[in-house]
Order: sequence, then structure tokens, then C-alpha cells
Amino acid sequence: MYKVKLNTFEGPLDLLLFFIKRDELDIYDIPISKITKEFMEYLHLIEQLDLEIAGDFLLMAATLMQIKVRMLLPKEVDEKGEEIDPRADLVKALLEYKRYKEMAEEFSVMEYNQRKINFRGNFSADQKEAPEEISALLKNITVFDLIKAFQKALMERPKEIVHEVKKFNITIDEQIEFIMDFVEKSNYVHFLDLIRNMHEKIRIVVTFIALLELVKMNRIGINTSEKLNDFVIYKLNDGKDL
Amino acid sequence: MEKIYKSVIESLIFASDEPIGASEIVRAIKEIDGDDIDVTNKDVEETVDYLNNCYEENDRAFRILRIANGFTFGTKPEYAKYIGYLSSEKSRRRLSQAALETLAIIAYKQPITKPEIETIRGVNSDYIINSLLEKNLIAIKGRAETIGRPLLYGTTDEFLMYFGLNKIADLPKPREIEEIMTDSDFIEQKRKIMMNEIEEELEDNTSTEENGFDTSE
Amino acid sequence: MEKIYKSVIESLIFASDEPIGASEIVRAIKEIDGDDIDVTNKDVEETVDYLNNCYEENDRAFRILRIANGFTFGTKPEYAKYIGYLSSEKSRRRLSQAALETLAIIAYKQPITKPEIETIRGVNSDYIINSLLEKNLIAIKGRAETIGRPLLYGTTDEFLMYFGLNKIADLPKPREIEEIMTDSDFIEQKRKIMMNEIEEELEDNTSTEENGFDTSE
Repeated sequence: MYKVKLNTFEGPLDLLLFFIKRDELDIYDIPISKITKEFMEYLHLIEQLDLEIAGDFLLMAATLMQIKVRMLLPKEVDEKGEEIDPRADLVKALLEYKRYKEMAEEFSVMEYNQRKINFRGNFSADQKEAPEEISALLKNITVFDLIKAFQKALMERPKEIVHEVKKFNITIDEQIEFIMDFVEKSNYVHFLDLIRNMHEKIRIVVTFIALLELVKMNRIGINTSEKLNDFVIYKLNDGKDL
Repeated sequence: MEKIYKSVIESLIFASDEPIGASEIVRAIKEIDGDDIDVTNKDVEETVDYLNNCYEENDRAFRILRIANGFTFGTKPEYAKYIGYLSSEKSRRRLSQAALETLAIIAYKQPITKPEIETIRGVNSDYIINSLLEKNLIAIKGRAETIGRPLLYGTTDEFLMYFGLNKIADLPKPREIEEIMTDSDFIEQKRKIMMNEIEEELEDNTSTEENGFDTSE
Repeated sequence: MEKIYKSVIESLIFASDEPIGASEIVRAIKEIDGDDIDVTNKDVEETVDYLNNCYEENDRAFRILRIANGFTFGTKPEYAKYIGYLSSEKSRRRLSQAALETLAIIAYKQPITKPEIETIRGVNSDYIINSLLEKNLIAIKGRAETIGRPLLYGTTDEFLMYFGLNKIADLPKPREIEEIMTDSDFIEQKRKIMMNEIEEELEDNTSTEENGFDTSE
């Protein structure tokens, strides 16, 4: 005596395969009346338990009814004059479904085996060096980014009203030295930190030009920063990372 | 300590998401194999030294590091430039969530202007738009006829390739995405309709059955 | 290939957080050391075999796997229980029967549309397809050219990783329908599994049984 676990079945095809298996039925000669009866009893059982019956089960019930009726009618023949078994499509569907149900079990085995394999968990201790080639560096950062960072720096510069016209004596060479001082000390510096204490626009402009000059000379490298509109300047030795 | 635990220790350090301490390793082993298993913190320390010696002798490209009160694997510095190259390549290829979001808006609403994108996203999108332009996933497709004649953006052939699509019309429609989500109300409606039909059919068939016309067995 | 590149290859595979292909490795080496460096995809393959031999000889707890079109390090299965203990809270749930079934259909018939999947399964599959999409085990692969141009689904690299496959061609072959029908085990197969589940249900359903809702003989 069997009780059917209600949620064991993935769908009506699965349920029919179960009946066929349980009663050792010939899948090519399914007793349609018997199986329809079983199927309907199952649906009523679900209903009795107040469970929701999926439309797919109802559709199958209708299909079974239809086959049952067609079994009673005179046999139809195809163009070759051969009798058409009203159950043929159902059998085909059952076999096709069974094929993938079997593979699902293979998949389950593969899943079981693969779950025993663990991949490496922590990559944070791997040493990484930013690529040394300037072309590779500039793949990350575009001139767009540079100019945008520059604009932002200008915009965010503390507003200071200067009443007096001053002459600035800032040269690119001085700013090159200024930048190199920074990177010699700490190997790298954020652009926003570099210009943090600059109040005059002209000084930032000249510093920025000095920076572009240094990139061209392969003396510094530039990389993206975690902050938007900023970038990291770091030292290169003859175009190579330290 | 039994020899097998050398490998267990090695596997635990390898698979741990963060540096793992000696006592955690001892705890895992005792929890699985029993409290009476003879593995101590000192054994773990010694095993790590033993393993690192093995790696050194065999020219392994990695070793176990002692950091942040725990053990973790790390590659040796001499390979840093190769690894650095790969990881920068990867970050260049990977799209951030923000980039994907923006790309999605452009893909579905193209051609679209920057102000329109920003209205939808609610944030300034200069940076993202520029990086998408740079990655060649979007391109300028002309100018809108509205005031200021802002630039219009649309997706490129690279975009289609990146997402494995033949043409823009192949993008899933928002309606289709919704459709995939199960709508329980809908299923319930369908059920009721079908149940009625089947009951009718059942009644129609009862007479046939009683008459004994059963060809199935 | 110079000997040093054995270690470089090892370090690149070890440091990659997803399977890395032979050509990616070759490209990284050439990008750093120059195009004239003599390292080929075949060298990478051979090095992986060489390294795995070393690991085996030295009782390493891990080895290099060929998975999802690339190489990645993974632990040997025998240490799974210890690692599982440490990461138990986040250990993934296994896939449901419905998910496995749907994945099998998609894997063998890809690219495939939702209606085609539903025809084979005989049930509405919206929910399952959605959850497989969310798990990134399947992805939208374009549209069919048939009426309504339904979306096409296919499996992803995560699918290959999940099942430990290198490529789709490595999937076990499904039996031909003719073979299934002539199989005498057809009835006996998996009967035991079914029975166990059914017996569990016996107790739960005692009241129903008394009401006479008994689907059995």
C-alpha cells in the first residue's frame, strides 16, 4: 500500500511516470482508463488536502480524458494508412521527459561530487604590482579622467577673495620638483592631496602641466583611485615600477 | 599528530575566506574527528613551517603567510607584475553596478541625453557615461532638438557583442522579465477556469465508462 | 619555455579568483615580458600537468582543476568535511529536483526557449527559470526567430563551475529514447528512492487515509 507524497512530483508527466513505474505498466500500451482514474484520484486528494492544484495537472487531466474518448472512437489512420494511436504523443512526451529526468539525477551526482571541492578563499595576500608600461597604465585612466579631476580640483578649491593683483613666480620645473619630492617621500600621492594647500588657480594649473610632463618623461605613473575624480601618482624608475 | 592532519591544515588555510587562526583549525578538526584527536596549536604552527619548507624546496609560487593573527596563502612578490597585469585587465573589463545600471537605461531608452539619464538615476552620471564611452559600449548618436541641444547617447556594436546579442531588439523587454516572475494570482485564476472545464468533462465521460467501453486494458 | 615560467603560470592560476584560460596566461606573460617570449597554450597545458604531478607526489591538499574553460586550484574532496564545518553557515543549499531537471533540459537543448522547456517538463517553469537566472546558472542568449521571438536561454560558466565541468561537451550523454524504452531496469530504477519518500508520507497522511483518499491499489 502506497501513499503518494504530494510534492514529490515535479509535474503531471512525473506523476504519470510514477504510476507506470509503480504498476509496471508498458509505456507503449498505457491502460488509459486506469491511469486516468488514478490521476483524477490524485487530483482529488490534493484538493481534499486543500492544496493548490497547478494548471498543468488540470491540463493533463483534460488531455487524458481526450485520449480516453479518442480510444473509443474508430481508429484514425495517417496518410500511409497506418493506425494512429491516440496515446502516441503522450508516450513521446513521457519518454522525452524521462530522458531529462534521468540526466537530472546525473546532475545531482555531479553536484554532490563538486560540492566536496573547495576553491581558494582569500586572495588579499597576493602581491600585485600595477603594470609598468605606461600604455597599460593609461588603459585605466583616460585623458578625460585627468581633465575632469583637474576641473573638479579647480571647482572645489576654497574660495578666497584676492583683492590684490600678485605676480606669481611658479615654473613647471619647480612643480616637477615639488611632485617628485612628494613621491620620493611616500612612493605615491593622491592628486587631491597634492594640490590640497594650493589656493591659487595658476599654481594648480602649473602643477597639472608638470604632472603631464612627468608622465611623458616616464618618471611617474598614474593609476585610478578609489575616489571618483581623483587619481594616484606614483614613482617610476626609468619607466619601471619600484 | 597524525600525518593526515598536515593536509587537513593545508586545506583549511587554502579554503578559508580570511586568515585563519591555529585555534580555529584545531577546533574544526576536533569537531569533526572527536575531542580526543591529538592536534594542538603548536602542531599547527609547526605544520605551517613544514609546509612552507616544502613549498620552498619545490619552488612553489606561493607560501603561507602569518598575518592578522592567522594564516593565509599568498603568491610570492616575484610574480607580482604578472598578477598585477591580469587583475588590472580584469577590472578594466568588469562593469560596476553603477555602470550596468546606466548602460541598461541607455540600452532601453536610446537615444537618450545625459540629463535624462541623470533624472532616472537620480545622481550625476558624468563619470560613468565617460567610462562607458571609453569602453566603447556607448557612443554619441547626435544631438537632441531640445534647448541646449544636448548630446544623445546610444549603445554600440561592442555592447551587443559584450552581451552576446545580435541586435538591440533582442534585449529582453521589461515586460518579459516581469513575466518570468511567478504571478500567483494569475495561476490561481487559471486553475479555477481549468477545474470547471475538467469537471464538465468528467461528467460527460461518466456515462461512457459505465457502459463499459474501456479499450485500455 | 624557460623554467621560470612554470612558476609564473602557477602563480597566475593561484592568484586568479576565477578559472583562467591558457591564452589569458600566455597573453599576460607576453604583455609583461615581451611578444618574443616563447610560451604557448600547449606549454601552459603541459605545465599544469607537471604541477599536478608535483602536488600529487608531495601530498598537497589541492590541485589544479580544468573547469569552466580554464584552470583553477581546488581542494581534494577528502577534506570537504573539515572545510564544511568552518563555513557551514554559508554552505550553499543543493538545487531542487525541479531546478536540476530544468537545468538538464537547458544544458542539452541550448539555446532553448521557455515554451520549449515547459513542453518537455509539462509544467509552468517561470519560477524555476527566474531562480536559475538569479543563481547565474543560466543566462539569456538572444531570441528565437520564431513567432513572438521568445527569449533563448543557455548555461553559463557558473553552471560549468557548479557541476565541475570544463566545457558543455563534457556533459554525460543522455540516453536515446529507443534505449530508454528497451531498458528492463526501467521499472526498477530509482524505485527505492521513491518508496522511501512515500513511506515518509505514510505517517503524515493517516487522517486522509481514514477518509479513504488512497491513490494506491
